[in-house]
Amino acid sequence: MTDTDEERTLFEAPPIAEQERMVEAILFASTEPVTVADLVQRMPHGADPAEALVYLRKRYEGRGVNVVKVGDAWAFRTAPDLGFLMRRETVETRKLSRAAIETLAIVAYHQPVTRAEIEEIRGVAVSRGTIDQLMEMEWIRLGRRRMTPGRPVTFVVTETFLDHFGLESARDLPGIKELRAAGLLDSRPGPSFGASRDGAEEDEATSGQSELFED
Amino acid sequence: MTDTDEERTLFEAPPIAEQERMVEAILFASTEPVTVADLVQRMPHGADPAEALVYLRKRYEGRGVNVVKVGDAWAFRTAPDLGFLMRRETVETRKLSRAAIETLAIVAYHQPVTRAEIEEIRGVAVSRGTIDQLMEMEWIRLGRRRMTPGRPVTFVVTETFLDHFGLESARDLPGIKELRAAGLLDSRPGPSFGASRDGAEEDEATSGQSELFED
Amino acid sequence: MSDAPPQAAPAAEDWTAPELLSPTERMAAEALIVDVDGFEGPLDLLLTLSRTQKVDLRRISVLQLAEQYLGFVERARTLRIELAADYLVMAAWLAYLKSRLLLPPEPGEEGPSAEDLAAHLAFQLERLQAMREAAARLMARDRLGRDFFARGLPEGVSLHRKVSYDATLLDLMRAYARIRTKDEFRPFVMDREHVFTMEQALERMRGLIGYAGDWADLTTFLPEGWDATPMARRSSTAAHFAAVLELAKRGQLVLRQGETFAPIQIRRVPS
Repeated sequence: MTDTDEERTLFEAPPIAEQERMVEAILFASTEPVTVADLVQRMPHGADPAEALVYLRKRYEGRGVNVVKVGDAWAFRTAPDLGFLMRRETVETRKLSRAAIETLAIVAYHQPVTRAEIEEIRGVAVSRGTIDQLMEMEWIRLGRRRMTPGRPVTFVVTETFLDHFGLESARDLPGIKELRAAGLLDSRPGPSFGASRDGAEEDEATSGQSELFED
Repeated sequence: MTDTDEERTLFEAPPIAEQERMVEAILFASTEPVTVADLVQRMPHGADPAEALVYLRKRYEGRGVNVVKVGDAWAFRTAPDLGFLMRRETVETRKLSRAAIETLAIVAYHQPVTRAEIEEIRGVAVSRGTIDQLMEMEWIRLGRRRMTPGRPVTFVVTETFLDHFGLESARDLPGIKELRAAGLLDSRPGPSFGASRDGAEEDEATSGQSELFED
Repeated sequence: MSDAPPQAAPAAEDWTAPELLSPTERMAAEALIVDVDGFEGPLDLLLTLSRTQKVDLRRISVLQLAEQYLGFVERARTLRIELAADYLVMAAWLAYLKSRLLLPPEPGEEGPSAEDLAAHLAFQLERLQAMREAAARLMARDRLGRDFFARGLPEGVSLHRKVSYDATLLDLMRAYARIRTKDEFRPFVMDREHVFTMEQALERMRGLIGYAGDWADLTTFLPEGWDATPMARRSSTAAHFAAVLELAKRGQLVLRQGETFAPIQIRRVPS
C-alpha cells in the first residue's frame, strides 16, 4: 500500500462532499474522539478535514446524533433530548412491608398523627426508613406541627394516597365495627394466631394477614 | 408503572421525523444490530420504527455511514468504499483454516445442514475443533434437529455471520441462486455406495447417510 | 483459493500421462504424493487430479479419473508411502467402479448402474468445487472490522431499576384491624390438662393385657380419675380405644361389640 501514498500526491484532494463522508466514517468508527490533526493524517493528501467538519456538523444539527467537540477532538454523540432512549427502566412491583402498611393505616385512621403516637398504637418503634418510604411514595406527608411541648411533626395522608386507594377522603375509611361486620375482622383468636402473629415484621406479613382473617 | 401505559395512549405518537431521529440515535449508539421489536420497545408508545427506518435508510444512502439490514435487525456501518481510512481500527481476525472456511460455506449455502452432510460434501470427517471454532466465533449455531432417525442436530449461520459479511440474509449469499439452479445445493443421495465408499467415516457417516436419503 | 489447494496446485497441473514424465514432472508428481497430508481426504485429491483433464467437471471422464487415482496409489506404494485408510478405501471403490465401467453389465444385476455411480462421483466433485468457489467468494466479501466498521464508541443503554410498592385498600384495612384488635387476642395455648394421649394409653394397656383372659369391658381399663369430667372421660376413652385397635392390629388381643353403642369388650389372644 506504500505506492498509494505516491499516487495520492498525483491527484487532487477529493471533493469536499467526499471528504465529509470520510470524516463521517472515521468519527463513527473510532473508539475515541478524533482530533483534526489525526483526521489530516488519516485522510488523503490535500484534504481539509476542518472544513469538512463544518459541513458535517451542520448536517447533523437537529438530528438524532450530533457532532460534538470533546476537548480538542470530535465525536458523534446522541442528541441530549433523546437521552431517555438510552435508559431502560425496569419496574418491579413489590408488596409493602407489614411495618409500612401498618404505619400507613395508622396515619390514615388517625391523621394528623405524630411518630410517637404511631409507635404507641403499633406497640413497636417505627423505623426512619418506613416513614421515608411512605413519604417517597407520596402516600404520606408532613402535616402541621402539634402544639404540644417539643412541637412534634405530624403526618397526614396525601391526595396520591386517596387516589391510589380510591377514597374520597380519609374519613371514608371503614371503622372497626364496619370491618368486623364486613367479615374483615374476626375478633376470636384462631389457634394458629399465637404462632404466626409475632413471627416477624418482614416479608411474611402479607401471607400472615390473609391467614389471619380467613377463618 | 402501569398507569404510564394508559397515559401514553392519551398522547399521539411522535411525528415521523422525530421517530426517525430516535431510530437514528438508537442505532448509532449500538455496535450490535438492533431489531425492530427492540426499537418498538424502546420508543414511545405508538411509534412505527419500521416506517422511520425507511426514511432513515434513504437519508444515509451514499453517506459515509449507511443503514444496513442484518437478518431482522438494523445497524449503522461505515460505507465499504471507505474501509481504507479505517485501517487503524481493523481488528485482526483469527486466520481460519481451509477446513473451517469450507465448513462455514457449506453451512451457509446448505443450511440447515447436519454434520454428516458436511462430511458427505467435503468427503472427509469434520473435526470437532472446526465446528467448535465456528460456534465460538458465533458464525454458526445449532438449528433444529432433523426429523429423521437419530434426530441429528443441524447447523445454521447466525446474524453475527450476516453482519460480518455484510449480508441482509442468507438468501443474499453470492451465487446462491446459480448454485441452486445448477442443483448443487440439493442433498442428492449417492446411489447406495455409502457402505463401500467411506470406511473412514464409520458409524457417523453411515447413520448420517440414512438421514440424507430422507429429505 | 478457488483453483486448487495451494500446496498441490503446481503438481497437479503436470499430472497427465505418467509414463511420459520428464524429470521435473516426476519430481512434481512425487511432491504430490509426499504432500498427501495437504489434501483434505480422497475427494479433495480426486478433485485435484480431475483438473488435469482440463475439461468442465460435468464432462469429466470418471474412468480416466479412476485410473489416475489408482496410478497415484500405485506410485505411493512404490515410494513406500503409507496412505491413510480412507485413501485406500477410495482406491478399492474406484477399482470396482473401473471394472464395472469396462465390463458389460451382468444380466439381472441389481443396484445402481456403473454410470449412476460415476455420475454421482462427478456430482460430488462438482459440488465440492462449487463450495470451494463459494467459500472463496464469501471470504472475499467486504467484511465487518476490515472493510466496513461498526460504531467505535457505542453508547450503552443504562439500566435503571425502579421498584414500585403496592398495597390495596384491603391490605390497609386488615393492617389497621390487626393493630386495633390485638389487645383482644391472647396467645392460644393448647389445654393439655385433660388430654390422655394414645401413646399413654398404649403404654398402659400393654401392662394390662395379661388381665384380659376373658372378655372384659374396655371401660374397666380406664385409669382412675379419668371419668371425673366429660372431657377427661372422652379423651381417655378415645385414647384407650385407639390403643386397643393398635393392639388388635398387632394380633395381641381381639375386641367385639354386640351392637351400636354397646360396650366394647376386649380379650387377650392366648399365645
